[in-house]
Amino acid sequence: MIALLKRDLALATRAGGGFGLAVAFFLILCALVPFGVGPETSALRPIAPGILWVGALLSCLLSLDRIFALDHEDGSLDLLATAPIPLEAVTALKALAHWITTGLPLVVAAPVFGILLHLPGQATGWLIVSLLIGTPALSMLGAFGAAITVGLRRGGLLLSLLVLPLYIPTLIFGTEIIRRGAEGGDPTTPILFLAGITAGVMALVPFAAAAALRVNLR
Amino acid sequence: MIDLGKYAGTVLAAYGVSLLLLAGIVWQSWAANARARRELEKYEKNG
Amino acid sequence: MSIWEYANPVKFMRVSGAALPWLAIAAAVCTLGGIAWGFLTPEDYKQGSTVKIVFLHVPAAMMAINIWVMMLIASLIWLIRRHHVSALAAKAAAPVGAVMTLIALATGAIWGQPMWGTWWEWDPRLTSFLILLLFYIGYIALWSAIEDPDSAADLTGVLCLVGSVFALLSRYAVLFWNQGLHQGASLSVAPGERMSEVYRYPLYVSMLGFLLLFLVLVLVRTRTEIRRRRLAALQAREMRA
Amino acid sequence: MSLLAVHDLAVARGGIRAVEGVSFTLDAGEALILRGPNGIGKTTLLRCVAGLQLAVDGRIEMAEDSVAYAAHADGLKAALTVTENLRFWAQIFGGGNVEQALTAMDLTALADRPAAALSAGQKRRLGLARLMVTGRPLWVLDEPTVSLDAASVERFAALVRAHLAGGGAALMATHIDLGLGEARVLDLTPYRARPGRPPGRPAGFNEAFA
Repeated sequence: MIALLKRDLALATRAGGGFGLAVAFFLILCALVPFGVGPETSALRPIAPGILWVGALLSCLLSLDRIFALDHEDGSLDLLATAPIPLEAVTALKALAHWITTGLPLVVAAPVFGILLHLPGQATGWLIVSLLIGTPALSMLGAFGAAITVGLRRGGLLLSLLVLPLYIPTLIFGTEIIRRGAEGGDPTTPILFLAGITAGVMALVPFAAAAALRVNLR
Repeated sequence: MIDLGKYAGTVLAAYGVSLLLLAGIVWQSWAANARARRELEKYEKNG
Repeated sequence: MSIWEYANPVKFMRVSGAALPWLAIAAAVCTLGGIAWGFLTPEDYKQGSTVKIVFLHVPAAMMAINIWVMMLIASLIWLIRRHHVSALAAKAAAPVGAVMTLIALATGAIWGQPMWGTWWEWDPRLTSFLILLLFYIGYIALWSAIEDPDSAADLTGVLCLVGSVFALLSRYAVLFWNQGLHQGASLSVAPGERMSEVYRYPLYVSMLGFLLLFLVLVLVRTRTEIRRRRLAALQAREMRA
Repeated sequence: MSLLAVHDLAVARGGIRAVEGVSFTLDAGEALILRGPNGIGKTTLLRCVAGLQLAVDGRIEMAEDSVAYAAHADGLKAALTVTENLRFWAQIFGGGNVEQALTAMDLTALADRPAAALSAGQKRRLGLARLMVTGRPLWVLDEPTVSLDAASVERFAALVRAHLAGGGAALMATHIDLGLGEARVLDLTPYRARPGRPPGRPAGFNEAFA
């Protein structure tokens, strides 16, 4: 199983793997927002948590279709399905690889981009915490969407349409953590909710994703 | 005609939009069904 | 004979064909009657004539949720018992549900304009319906994107299952996010908040009408789907032979 | 003890039964070649045996995790080298000697080359080398000799023979002669599914509504 994770990481970081594109997209998004709303701190500060989360969400979306599409094209998915590893574990591992190559860089980059958006200093810690807890769920739900659309020729747009509504609860609790943190409030409740959602997604969605993959393989 | 008071526009707009949408889905369902029946009958007749 | 016999396409076509004219008449009478009766009700002392919108808004909102539940049940029947008509019924119901959601949203927005002073308010209930609309759109889009009917039925079934969980989750997340202006459920049974009888009876008729209308539409659309599938199946068989 | 026993199998393609009533057994050391016109359902039958698809009817008996499947796509990653590709599949399937497989398919000289820089025939050979590193006894091969030249086909036949001699078995679908004289041949043409709606559970939408 480690071999699968290692291979996916190697493929993502080698030439043509698209590693770092998500962070670059995230940067552009955060750089564009002030042009839209104006450079004043009073305009940027209240929307910074939301922009950072929505930006992370959209950046995550960019690379979702690669989770299974490439393996489907070259026949690896057929072979993985006949391997001794259960398909549920394959989907979970691929989501994990996606998180390490996309989600984790976003978590690291977000505090820097927070400065661009005048995010208050005391909220930075909560930004990292909320992204760290929330982004794994984004990758796993994305893997589910990718599993459903893997056989389709123009699945990319449909994938976004299917996955984004599933991101709503994560987005709500994620930004709530930062907002409460920035106001000096107690963000324990949204943290617990967000962690609960992520844990539930991790436990249950691999089964749905594996079921969808099996349908698409027949 | 009954008097709708100062909210006449609001009420009429709500009824108008709703009835339009309902009529739209009814018409679409009916038309699609008629078309499917025609095509199937045509195919079964011609073999 | 078990109830599953009705899942046989031939039998379904026969029974639904016989029932449809009567159901259609009942649906037309109840829906138009309920709406017209509602339109003629007196004004509310607080909300003025806008109270008449309730006869569209509430039944549509009720059906928007119930249709999704019906799709969930139909999907489960397909996934567990593999009745093809059940999968097609779920597919047939989705556009009707989307239109109901749209009516609930549109009437809500139009009603909100004079009451809250804005067309759109990010009220938890309105927001939940917007999210529900997104799920309907995704479900319909997935059905139309997959060519192979067997895969399409399975994948949309799985999506409906996962979507149901997340629609419910979003509902509670939205409550947490914003407390909102929306009044409580209109048919609340708590004493003191009960709706006056002048409004209650037309509302019941209208709700029954919307339910019957949905039944008629879903039967017609399922028949359409069965005919389309039959045509495709005959063509596939001819191509193979 | 046979490695694979198929009883009265029916498989569906595009929601319609393609072949039905297929029965055969495959013992250790045996090879079976499926033949039949295009579209009869050879690929579907192989995918059923590999467990990628469900059979409509009948039984497939074999030990768990005994199948190595290879089809038109080789499951190779262009960005990884030949050795990396092989080592990955060896690890996934639990063991298998990478060096030995490289030697058998004459890929040792190309071991450090990225798979992107291989010719179609070389890729195919690498795909077949993957079969060896799975360490599984039953090879299920769909058109294994596509894009192989005559010399490579011979090498492939030798590879299969060595596998059979080592107690393995092979189930193949192919159009051309592989030079495997000892292999049994099963023509699927007589098993073509009868038209019309069969009794019992329909295979898919196209059968349920026909």
